[in-house]
Amino acid sequence: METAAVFLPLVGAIIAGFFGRHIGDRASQIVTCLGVGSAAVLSVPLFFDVAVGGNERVVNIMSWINSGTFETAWALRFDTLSAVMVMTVTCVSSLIHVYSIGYMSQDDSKPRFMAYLSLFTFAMLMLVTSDNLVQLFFGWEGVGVVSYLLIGFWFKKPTANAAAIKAFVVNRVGDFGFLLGIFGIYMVFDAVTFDTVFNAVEAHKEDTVTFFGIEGHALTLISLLLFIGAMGKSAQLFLHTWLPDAMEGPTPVSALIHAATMVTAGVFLVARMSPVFEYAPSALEVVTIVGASTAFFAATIGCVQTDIKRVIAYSTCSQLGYMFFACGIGAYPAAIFHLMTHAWFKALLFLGAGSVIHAMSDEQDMRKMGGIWKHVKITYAMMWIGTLALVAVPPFAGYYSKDLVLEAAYGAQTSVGQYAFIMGIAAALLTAFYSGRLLLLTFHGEPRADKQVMEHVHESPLVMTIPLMGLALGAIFAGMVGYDLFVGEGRSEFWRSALAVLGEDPIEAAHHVPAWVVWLPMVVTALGLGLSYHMYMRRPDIPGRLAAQFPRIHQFLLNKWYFDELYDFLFVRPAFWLGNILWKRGDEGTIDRFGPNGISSTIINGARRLGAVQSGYLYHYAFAMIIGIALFVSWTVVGG
Amino acid sequence: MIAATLAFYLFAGLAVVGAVNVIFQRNPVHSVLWLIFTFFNAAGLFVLLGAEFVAMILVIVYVGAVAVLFLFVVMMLDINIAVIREGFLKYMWAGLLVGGILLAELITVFAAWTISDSAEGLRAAPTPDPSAMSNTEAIGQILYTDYIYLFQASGIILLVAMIGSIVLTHRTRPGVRKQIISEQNARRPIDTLEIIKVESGKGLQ
Amino acid sequence: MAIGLSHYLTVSGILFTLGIFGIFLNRKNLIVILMSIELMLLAVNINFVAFSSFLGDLVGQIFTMIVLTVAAAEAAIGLAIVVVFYRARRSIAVEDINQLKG
Amino acid sequence: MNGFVENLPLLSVVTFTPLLGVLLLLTIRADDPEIVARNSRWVTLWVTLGTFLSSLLMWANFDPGTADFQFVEQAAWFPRFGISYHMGVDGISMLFVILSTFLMPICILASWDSIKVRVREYMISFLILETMMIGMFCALDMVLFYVFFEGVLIPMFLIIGIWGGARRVYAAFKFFLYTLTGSVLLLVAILAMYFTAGTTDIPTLMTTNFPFQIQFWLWLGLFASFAVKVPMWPVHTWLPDAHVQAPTAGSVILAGVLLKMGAYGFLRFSMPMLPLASEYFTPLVYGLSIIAVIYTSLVALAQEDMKKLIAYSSVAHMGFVTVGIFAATQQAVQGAIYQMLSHGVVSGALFLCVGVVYDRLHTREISRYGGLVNNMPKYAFVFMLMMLASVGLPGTAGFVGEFLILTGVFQVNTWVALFTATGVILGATYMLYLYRRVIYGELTKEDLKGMLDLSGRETVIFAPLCIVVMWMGVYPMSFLSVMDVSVAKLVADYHNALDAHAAATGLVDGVSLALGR
Amino acid sequence: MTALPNLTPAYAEIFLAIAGMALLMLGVFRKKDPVRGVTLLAVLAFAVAAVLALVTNTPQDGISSVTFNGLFVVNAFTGFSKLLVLLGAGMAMMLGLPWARNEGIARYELPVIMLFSVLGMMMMVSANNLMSLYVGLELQSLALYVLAASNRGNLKATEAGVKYFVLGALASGLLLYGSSLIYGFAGTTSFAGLADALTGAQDNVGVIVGVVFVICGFAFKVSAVPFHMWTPDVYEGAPTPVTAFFSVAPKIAALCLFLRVLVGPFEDLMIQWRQVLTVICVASMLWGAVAAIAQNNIKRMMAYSSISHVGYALIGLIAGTQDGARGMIYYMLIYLFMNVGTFAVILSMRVKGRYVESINDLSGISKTNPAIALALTVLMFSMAGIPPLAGFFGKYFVFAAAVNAGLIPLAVIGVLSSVIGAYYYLRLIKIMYFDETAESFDRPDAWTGTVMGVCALAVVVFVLVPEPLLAGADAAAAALFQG
Repeated sequence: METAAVFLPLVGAIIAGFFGRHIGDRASQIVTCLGVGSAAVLSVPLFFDVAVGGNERVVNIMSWINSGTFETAWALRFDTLSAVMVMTVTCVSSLIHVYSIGYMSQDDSKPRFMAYLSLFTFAMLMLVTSDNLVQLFFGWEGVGVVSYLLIGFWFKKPTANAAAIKAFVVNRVGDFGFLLGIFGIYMVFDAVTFDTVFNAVEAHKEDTVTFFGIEGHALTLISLLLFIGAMGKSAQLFLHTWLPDAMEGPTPVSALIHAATMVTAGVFLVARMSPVFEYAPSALEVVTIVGASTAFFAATIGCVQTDIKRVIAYSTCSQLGYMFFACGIGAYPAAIFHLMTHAWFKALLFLGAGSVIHAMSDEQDMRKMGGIWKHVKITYAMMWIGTLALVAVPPFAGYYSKDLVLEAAYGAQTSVGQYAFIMGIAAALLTAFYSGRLLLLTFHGEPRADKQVMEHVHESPLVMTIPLMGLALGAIFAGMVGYDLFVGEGRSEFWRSALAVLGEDPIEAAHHVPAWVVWLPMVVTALGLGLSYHMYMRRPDIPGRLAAQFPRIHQFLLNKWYFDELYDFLFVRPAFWLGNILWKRGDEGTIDRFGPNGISSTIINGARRLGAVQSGYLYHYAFAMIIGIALFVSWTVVGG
Repeated sequence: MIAATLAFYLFAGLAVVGAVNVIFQRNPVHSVLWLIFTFFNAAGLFVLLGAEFVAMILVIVYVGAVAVLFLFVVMMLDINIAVIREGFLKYMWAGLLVGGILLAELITVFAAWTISDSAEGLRAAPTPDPSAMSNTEAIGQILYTDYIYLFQASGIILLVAMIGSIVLTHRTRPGVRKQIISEQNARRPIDTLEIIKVESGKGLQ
Repeated sequence: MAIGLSHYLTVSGILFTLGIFGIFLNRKNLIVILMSIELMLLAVNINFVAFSSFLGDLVGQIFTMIVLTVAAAEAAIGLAIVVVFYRARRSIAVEDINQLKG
Repeated sequence: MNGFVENLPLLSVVTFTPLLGVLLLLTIRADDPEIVARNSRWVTLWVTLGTFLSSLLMWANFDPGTADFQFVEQAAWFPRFGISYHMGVDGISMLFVILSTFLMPICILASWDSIKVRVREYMISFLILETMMIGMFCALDMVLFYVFFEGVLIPMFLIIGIWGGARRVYAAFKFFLYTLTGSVLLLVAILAMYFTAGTTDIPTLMTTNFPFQIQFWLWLGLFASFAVKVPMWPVHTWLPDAHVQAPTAGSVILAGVLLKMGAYGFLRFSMPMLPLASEYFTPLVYGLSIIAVIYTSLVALAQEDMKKLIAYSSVAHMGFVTVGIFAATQQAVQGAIYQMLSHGVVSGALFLCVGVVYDRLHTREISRYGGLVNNMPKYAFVFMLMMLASVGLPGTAGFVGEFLILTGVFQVNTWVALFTATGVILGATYMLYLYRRVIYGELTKEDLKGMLDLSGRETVIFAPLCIVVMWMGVYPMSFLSVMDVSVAKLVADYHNALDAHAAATGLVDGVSLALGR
Repeated sequence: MTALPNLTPAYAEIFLAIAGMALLMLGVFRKKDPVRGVTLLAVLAFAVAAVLALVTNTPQDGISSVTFNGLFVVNAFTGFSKLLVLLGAGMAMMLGLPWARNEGIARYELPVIMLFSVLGMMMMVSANNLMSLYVGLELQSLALYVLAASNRGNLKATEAGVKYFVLGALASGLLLYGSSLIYGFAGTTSFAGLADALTGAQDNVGVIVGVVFVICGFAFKVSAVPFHMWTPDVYEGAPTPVTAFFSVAPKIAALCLFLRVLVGPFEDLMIQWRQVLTVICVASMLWGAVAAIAQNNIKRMMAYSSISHVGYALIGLIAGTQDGARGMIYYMLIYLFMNVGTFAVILSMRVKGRYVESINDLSGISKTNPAIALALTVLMFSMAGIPPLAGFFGKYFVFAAAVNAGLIPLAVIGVLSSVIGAYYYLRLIKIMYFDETAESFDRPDAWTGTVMGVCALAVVVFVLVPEPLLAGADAAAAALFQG
């Protein structure tokens, strides 16, 4: 059952990918949906068996890389953490599969798309069920590649191709850290299997190592390296630039990858490695700060973006920040809880946005929307549900998880915790604002699209709206249902050893924070929503005037804090420039010029000169002989 | 003793003068004559050294054969008196330098010439007492016995020189009428004579 | 001053050097070069005879005779070559011998 | 295992079967060049397949449980010089033999249509090349090794020069003279070894303790040759030229096997025979390798010629290999060998990919392509797979080697691992960039529109490559377990030698102590 | 009346001398086409002489036997050397026959002269005394002068003759002068005596100068730098079969004699002659390799190539050990086949009945004359020293000797210059295979084809069965150091 749950999507992907052309579009869609769907169906009993029933296990498939003491195997690890992830992933993914049937109905390479989606699901499942770091890395890279493929799915668009490469390369930067982290783990623990590592972590807690000339606490250094990987995948500050660009892919991709699953892999990694992170408090502080900063930073950008998907993308980025700082303060259950709820409502938002785009004839710019709510009522309703969940209005899912995260941050009673709390509150305000802005701009007000488009605005087919409704159910109830299990009183029985917390449990602290801390998020949310209503419904001229008044700030935000430009200037252009220089000046201008070509031309010159010595005149020849003998005789007489 | 010394310097000096002239004479005929002159003086030195047979051979072979050959060729080729061409002096200085160094070194070496201690015992053919046996006889004693190999080999060398010279220079001139005795002897009447019966009244047609 | 071995050797050395000179300083004609070669061989002969005399060994004189014989043969061959060259080139000026080079 | 196989001089059979093929080819008599060409192709294909099968037979009978040389054959050759015909394989060399024999039929198939002139000569060159390559990996005598090592130059020179591209003459000469220059110094080192140790027998030399002073010079001699072959920076410049100008199959063999010869030399000679010098020069190797990885990756980024780009990527990948070898830990060395094997398959396949489009359009300029996925989906898939393997995606062949190397190196020197690992990022960049420019985008160019997807023959070429690439990524143990014991012995011997030396000189060698575990 | 000297050891030479004279007579008195008959008989005579040399030069009693009052010696070394000389000469003569017919220079005297030249070489090789050395040397040289100029109507040939003659005479003058100085010091000309007398003569400048002169004379004969200047011109100018002959027989003979003299009588002066020879050797290797690159005439290129090869062979000599001697003999053995084979190819370069010599005439012949191209390719790779061809092993053996003698720098220079050398050998292959076809060659005649095939095959199969060839060379080297 466990194995089937993981590998069924792969089977679907292979069938659709290799034989899609032969079996046809419809069959490919059915096969992949069946694959993922049955995995989802299987995942539910699995979840109950493993998480609730406490039946943790590791399924060994076969050995993978063994070399000396280095051993990894293909193995599936099922504990609460992976069970939660498997269920979330397969459920969300199967809904998105179904949705894609409708959304991609106009596309002419449907089997390929479906195959990618399934393949992605498989990779994600491998990631979450891995029982060692290397297999985790396999899944990690696997999702990276599939996301590359999916972002670049419309390969004819140059922007899509560029975005795909960017996603992969930026992720690689993160992977670079991740890899080094794995090496560090192996160096310290002589193993990369989770169980072995976690069992030994106590023994190695005081170890120091020297990495890159820095002598330091081993676990801290390792944790930081791993976190670099997590930052890359989860689009945290500095390595976030790929995520908004990734919106070049089809919307279901954005929903699946850039909201629900893949980007959460970083959070998952930190949670998975919590036994190690727990022994590295300074690393955790870094996690908290980065997470908190990202939460705020991404939210600021989200406020000014005009592309509907980009707004949601930045929102994702921001929400991931929440999850990270939750991890950073040790509230792993809260992080995972938020991860889970976020998967539902963010997928819902994306798919809803996709539905809007579908309705608007592939228009993504919110400035060209507005006033369509009457035409797309179901979508409209779904978007509202998603938004309410996102901005954490009770009793929607986000409320349970996000508020808990904030409370935990406050409850941590540390300075970084306070920082996280403040940033989280600020981000919550902004979240409410841009979410409201999104809804208002899209659905309300005067229609800004041209007539032709408006005439074609229509509700999406059932195959798209039903998954929306499914997700909406999750967005509404996931928080309520999961609260007790994940972060309630029974949480330690639920998580068991899957998540480790050293010292005081921050969740416990979160349950005992002052009342104002509990209410504050709701207040700022209301504030944000109100502000957006004010600015975009009542006084639609304000945004323009604000932008005119503070052009710099607006530009700064609009240009995403100029990160792309900075990286372009710092890395991309120098790399190409350097490549060219090294090639033309280095290889051709120096090595070849003075090396082979230089030597050979010297020799050829020498040959000509020797040819000139061979003048053809007898007396020259004789003279050469005489000089020779005179030389040798002199040498003998004088020197010898 | 003095006479011998004087004779040495005379012969040696004249030989050197002759050699210089061989090289620097413009007219090749003169060069040849100077060469003969040098040879005569060298022969004189040989006599002083007690090698009269070799001295005679030198005169006979060189003056009698080689030098005449040279003269013959010089005359046959009818070579004009050459003019000294440009660049000669430039090379001469370089040449003089190298040659001078070489000569100086050789003379230095010769000035302190020593003979191996074992040389005496290693002699293959010690010179017999001149009073007992003349130089010519002594050479004759060994040349055809101990050194028969060299003698024969020299013969082959001369043979090769002969064949070589002929191969190189001999030309069959098509236009020259030569008497070929064998052909004359082999000539038969039937090859050349045709007997024709002349019918009377018609004559030969 | 008694005339010793060194004197003869010096004479031969001078003749030898002159012979060498004749070969590479000569621009006039080939025949003089051949004569220079004869001079070199003469120098060698003087050496041999001188050594023969001072060592009291007849081998030197035998060697001289061989050299003489060979020198004669060499002269013959040399002159023959000069003649064929002259026939082909219509000149025996040393500077005209420069078809082959490089 | 039956007696027949045991009594068979299996290595000689594998090595010289291609030469029999040459004789067969020479017997082809026909007036029509077309018929000669066709017969030559088929004969060569069957011969190479036969060789491959016999090498598989060798694999089947190989005992991975021992580090000793197996299938050993020995016969007198130049007894006066102590040179014998000594053949044998261990876990390190055996897989290279398989790699060579595996790639060869693929090369023949790849040349099926693209080589139109002098087909018979072409096939003869390849068969001779195969003999040389296999022989080199099997040789257990240094002179015998050298004979094969250098002998490779002859067919390769002709292959590049006769059937190569526009600047083939320059490339062929550069290739030949560059590698020859390195190799002759190896020859001198071999001679010096012979006179120090009194033999050229490799197993014997492995147990010989050369004094450090001698090791120092011998190592440099060996290095001169192997570094050029690998190629290491800065003696790599022959490679792009040779690759670009060589015909497709030539590039495949160049990248697939010939580049391995240098690294194999390090493994077979430098490390076990000259451990002290190897350790002494390790920083040099690290430095050059790191430069190679970063420098050539950047250069690859700037390339406008597909083959040149892949050629530069080969240099970078081989930089990983040299780092791995000299890190001298079990993982690093195994990773290096694995990387060589996988690079052999992957870069070979990438060159074949270039060859596919080159056969159709006769240009390798990247800008002349674009949007090929539209009409060549199968091709795009294969290219994608190989590109990802080259990038080192887990689950493909490229990952295992790279990962093991870095794991091993990290244990020894974190800085080196750090810099080397940047190659992972840069590698992804230039490969994806290449892929994007060639495969993705709109199909706008007129002449591209008529291009057909992979033909049946091409599918047959790529299918085994794809399978192997996946297999090597998913279940590397089938290869790793073969070399496991041999590598363990190599590494252990190496460190033992260092320790013994340290003990003898009274110096405590930090590195080897740290690795004593 | 002294007893008749023991003629047994010299049977081969005596036979050859008599055969030469008999053939001369035959040529004179045979009316119709004497050339063919004389040539074939001369080859036959070589074969008989080779057999005789093989039999007589392996003395039953042991090391070597001496006759003619100690002037003449035979042992395994001389036997092997003679074998090489006869082999080279025989093949060159076979190449000459079709050439003479095609060029219309059918003169029966030339094979006879060549035969006498070979006789001179054999006498040289067997010389045991400075005098016998000199007569042998002169016999071969005089014959060679004639051969060089034998195409007397041709300006280039006569010029080659003139140059060769003048410089050759100068060289033999140097050699003689050196001999006289040595004689003057040691009081003897016999090698055995010299070996005695020169023991402890390291300080005597006079005798060392003499040795230097002798070395320079030899250096001329083997065409080593800086006494090599005649080589390119003579190789280019002389008729091609004669060049083929030049490039092997006299060179091998001179080298073998050189070796015998240096490790025999001059052995105790090794430190002195080694310095001089090292300079000569290095200069030869490099000069030959570099200068050949600029050549366009294939014969000229081969001249430089031979200069370079002599440099390699001298490495073995400089080592001065039995290993070195062995290496040098191996080298000459292999060089013999490579060179004769190459000249066979050069003699196949005929376009419409006319011989061509430019390297560019080879362009594209791999298409028109694949067999010739293949043969030349094999030979060129072998010359470049690329395994598994024989040329590699030749180099291997001399470099091995050098390394063994501690002359690693020399070996390094050697291998590097072989890389330079590889360039021009490759250039020929490039022209044949990579360039476009110019004109195809006429079909080579049977003689040339056979020689070419045999040589190319020898170069290829050497790697498989080196033993028979090397066994003889080995015994030869051993004899040299025992005797």
